[in-house]
Amino acid sequence: MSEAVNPRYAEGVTEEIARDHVTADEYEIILKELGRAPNLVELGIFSVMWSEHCSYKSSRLHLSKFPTSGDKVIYGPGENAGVIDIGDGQAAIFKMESHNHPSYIEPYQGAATGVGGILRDVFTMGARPVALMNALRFGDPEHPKTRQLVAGVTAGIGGYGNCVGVPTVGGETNFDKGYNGNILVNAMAVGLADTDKIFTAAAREPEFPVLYVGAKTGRDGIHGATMASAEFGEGSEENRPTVQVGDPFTEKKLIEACLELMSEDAISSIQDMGAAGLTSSSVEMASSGGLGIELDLDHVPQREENMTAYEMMLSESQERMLIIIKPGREHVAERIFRKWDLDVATIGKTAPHGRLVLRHQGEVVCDLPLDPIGENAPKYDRPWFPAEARGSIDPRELHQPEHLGEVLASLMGSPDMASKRWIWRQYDRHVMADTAASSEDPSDAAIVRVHGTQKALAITTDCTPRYCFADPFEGGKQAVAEAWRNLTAVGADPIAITDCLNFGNPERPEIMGQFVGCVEGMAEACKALDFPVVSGNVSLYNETDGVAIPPTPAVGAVGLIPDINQRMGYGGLKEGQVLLLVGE
Amino acid sequence: MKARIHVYLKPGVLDPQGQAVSNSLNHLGFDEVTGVRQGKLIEIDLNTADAEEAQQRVSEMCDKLLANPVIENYDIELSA
Amino acid sequence: MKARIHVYLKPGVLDPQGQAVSNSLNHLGFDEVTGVRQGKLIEIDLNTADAEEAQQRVSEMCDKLLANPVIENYDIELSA
Amino acid sequence: MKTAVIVFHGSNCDRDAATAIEAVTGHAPAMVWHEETELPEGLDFVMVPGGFSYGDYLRSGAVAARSPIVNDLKKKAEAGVPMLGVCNGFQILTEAGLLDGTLMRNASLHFVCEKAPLLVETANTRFTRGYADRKEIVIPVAHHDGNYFADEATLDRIEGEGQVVFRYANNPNGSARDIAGVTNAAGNVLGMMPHPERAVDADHGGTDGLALFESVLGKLS
Ligand SMILES: Nc1ncnc2c1ncn2[C@@H]1O[C@H](COP(=O)(O)OP(=O)(O)O)[C@@H](O)[C@H]1O
Repeated sequence: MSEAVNPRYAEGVTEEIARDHVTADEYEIILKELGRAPNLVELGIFSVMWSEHCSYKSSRLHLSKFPTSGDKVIYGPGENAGVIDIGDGQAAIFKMESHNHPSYIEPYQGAATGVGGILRDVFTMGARPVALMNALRFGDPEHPKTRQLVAGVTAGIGGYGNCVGVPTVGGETNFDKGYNGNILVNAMAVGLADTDKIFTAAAREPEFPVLYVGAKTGRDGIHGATMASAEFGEGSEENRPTVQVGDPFTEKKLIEACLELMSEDAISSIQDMGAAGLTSSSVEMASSGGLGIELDLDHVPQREENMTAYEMMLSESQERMLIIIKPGREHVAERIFRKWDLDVATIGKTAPHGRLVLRHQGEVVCDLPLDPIGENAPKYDRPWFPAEARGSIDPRELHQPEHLGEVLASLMGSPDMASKRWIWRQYDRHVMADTAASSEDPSDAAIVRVHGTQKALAITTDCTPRYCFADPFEGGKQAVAEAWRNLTAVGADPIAITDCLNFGNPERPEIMGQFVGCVEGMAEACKALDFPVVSGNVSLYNETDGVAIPPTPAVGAVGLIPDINQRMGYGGLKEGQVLLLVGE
Repeated sequence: MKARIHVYLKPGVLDPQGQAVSNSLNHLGFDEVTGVRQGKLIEIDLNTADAEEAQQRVSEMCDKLLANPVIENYDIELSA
Repeated sequence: MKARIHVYLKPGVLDPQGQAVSNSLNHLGFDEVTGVRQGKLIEIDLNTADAEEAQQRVSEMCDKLLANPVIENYDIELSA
Repeated sequence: MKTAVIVFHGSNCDRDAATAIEAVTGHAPAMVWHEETELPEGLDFVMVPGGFSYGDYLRSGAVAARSPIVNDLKKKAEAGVPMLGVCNGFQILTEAGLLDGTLMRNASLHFVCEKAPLLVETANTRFTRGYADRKEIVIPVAHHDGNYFADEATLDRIEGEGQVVFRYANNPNGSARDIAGVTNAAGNVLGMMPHPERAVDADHGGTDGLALFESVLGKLS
């Protein structure tokens, strides 16, 4: 205990409020690091930066088992998205991310903002997004909520992707009662950039201006529990935390404006405001560059009146970016963002001091050293035990069904195997005029031509949670191997994968065991196939009333087809052709 | 009876449509417009004579289908 | 001032959304529902003190942008 | 050949339109920003592309139809310049009063993206002379508000005048009389929900849209 720190709680903070933000142990670490009690704004910043979502505190240790480099890898994990070389000075940039919980609460907006977020991760790095994919897991089709969730999620994915004008070219959809209380909505975006025009987030120089661009900041998605605390009690109903609402129209303008600014010599570094918006973007940019950052919150474009520093730092309003601009080039950004009818404001500067300093209405409301927030965030080696091995089944011991035709028909009619046309018909798969194969085509992977060339990207998402549940290690291996096969089956050279690791509560050793098993299996397959992991995302705590989802490490993979005329599919079969079975 | 229902976004929820309409009105020279919120108007014909019953049933319809309680509020007006 | 505008589909214009809502309500057991029409509710904040002027300007907004005369009618309510 | 594509906030088929035009004419069209007040002089063809101008907020195409450039577009339409509005472009042209009717929410209430079989109702237009009458072609559709509506009298009139150019073989959206594309009375303005610019390339959506561009761009062999 840091008995030395007195008082233990800053003004306006109580033990209960502190506990709403961080665990008791984490609070002790904060006291020790600061030598004083954090105020509410600072506590809010710790809570989001040390959340599972931002800090990967339960998973980081194991994620380091993935192979992440290779000849074709330009940027691996650690950036907003993975970047691979596809020859001719071009790069493919891609990532997959979950938006599970928000999609369960508000399926349309949850799924839509998931798509918006993953697109920003990709265009932040200088890529024009060219394809979207989605991996969906819903509960039992007979469960009373399932229908409405499928409808809302599908409409939300389409509503966002169709409007921004990026084709949604494929995906996967499973139904299992294990997802009744926790659906999974994983979205993947793929973009293209020139290798000499790739942008990263790390701040490079002190005293460079920091620009805020995009939509205004509102009180969207601010953590519910903390809102109940005294400071936010007044105004009750009016100030209630709200679900983030996506605005694909603003995102479309933001894409065009950012790409236009990127073609000028103006940006030093750039980062989207994802979960924990202004906090995570400013902290990550400064700390990965080994610098500090100072912001004046009075200049943040605000959608609502009387927003507090706490609210601005924790808001999850969508369609916003932070840019560190080369000094003297602010006017270029202003011209471009005004042309696209977007907000642009200089809200601060980088600094040499390694601290996050925030001013609001003339007062310093936060002054924190960055290392403990970012680099030195807690990292847990959570206890785990391997999942109980389920013996393999000997097919000869199974009862042989009498009517194989009926079995085939019932398999084909099962929700997982049945046509997903109802879903993908709602996605614009053809916009950008480069889709050579999508959900509707007899092809194991989607195929998207590299605009203006004969090259094409092959893209697939795969995971069979049933296998992962039976044997996490083998299931993890299988997910990677299936993605590899789907790419090779269309004539592509597989290059790299992204992933979205969806699991239950990591504080339970058996769940942690599933996680470790799947990660190790995936890592083994990736090593064997020289198929590095270049980006990814972890979603834990997918459980309700102590029941966890089946372990679901979704894999998104990208390969290159050197000549689009060489692509393969399984359609166009003719009578009399010979079928060959290859492999074991 | 007839019920007229207004469904509006809760305060604080982003209204991109309202925002776009507001900008467009300003561009068209309606400078006096300082904000726009867009909601839904739903008119229902009911085969009910009892106002009290109608009020209660229409509230139920709103809760079950017509409004999304996560982001929307509603009000109901009945007329004969 | 504030203006509240109701935009409705003209009689005779097909309303697929209203139709779908009506069917869903029937499916949910609201058998008393015999018809649904869906329209828009637009609320505008105006930086004007004069009600007469506001009324005239808001009508203009409706004619120029807010309603499509091919399919829609509108009405306006002003409040302080 | 002088051509132009208009770009609004939220247009997203502008690049596809330009690529298709360039593939047929060998020249890139001028990309004209919605805030301009005049289109280039001496245009042979203008395309109003698809997308979600202004997010489709209020009504699809409503806000874009009030943009500065649309005043000049109306003048050029009157002067007989050929113009094509596709999808959101069609919605914008109806909102601007250049074409009859309006596009309402799909009857299914869902966005629909599919390769739609169409009938070329008449080859007697400057846009379709490269097709045979009643030819069936396949052109992708992708829209949420493609349900064509006009009152009966208007429908009778445009049918009578030969202004209905394309009809769905398999109505995907509830359009009145299966109408997929219409012209103005003078025949120089065509609006259609299906995307011919997505059907000019064998590696993408097929080539059934080529003849439309070749017809209007005077490139028939
Ligand atoms: N959520 C989805 N979004 C887009 N396409 C989907 C989705 N779910 C399934 N699909 C598409 O439906 C087709 C069939 O899916 P699936 O049964 O998983 O086939 P496969 O096992 O061959 O990948 C695939 O082309 C896939 O891309």
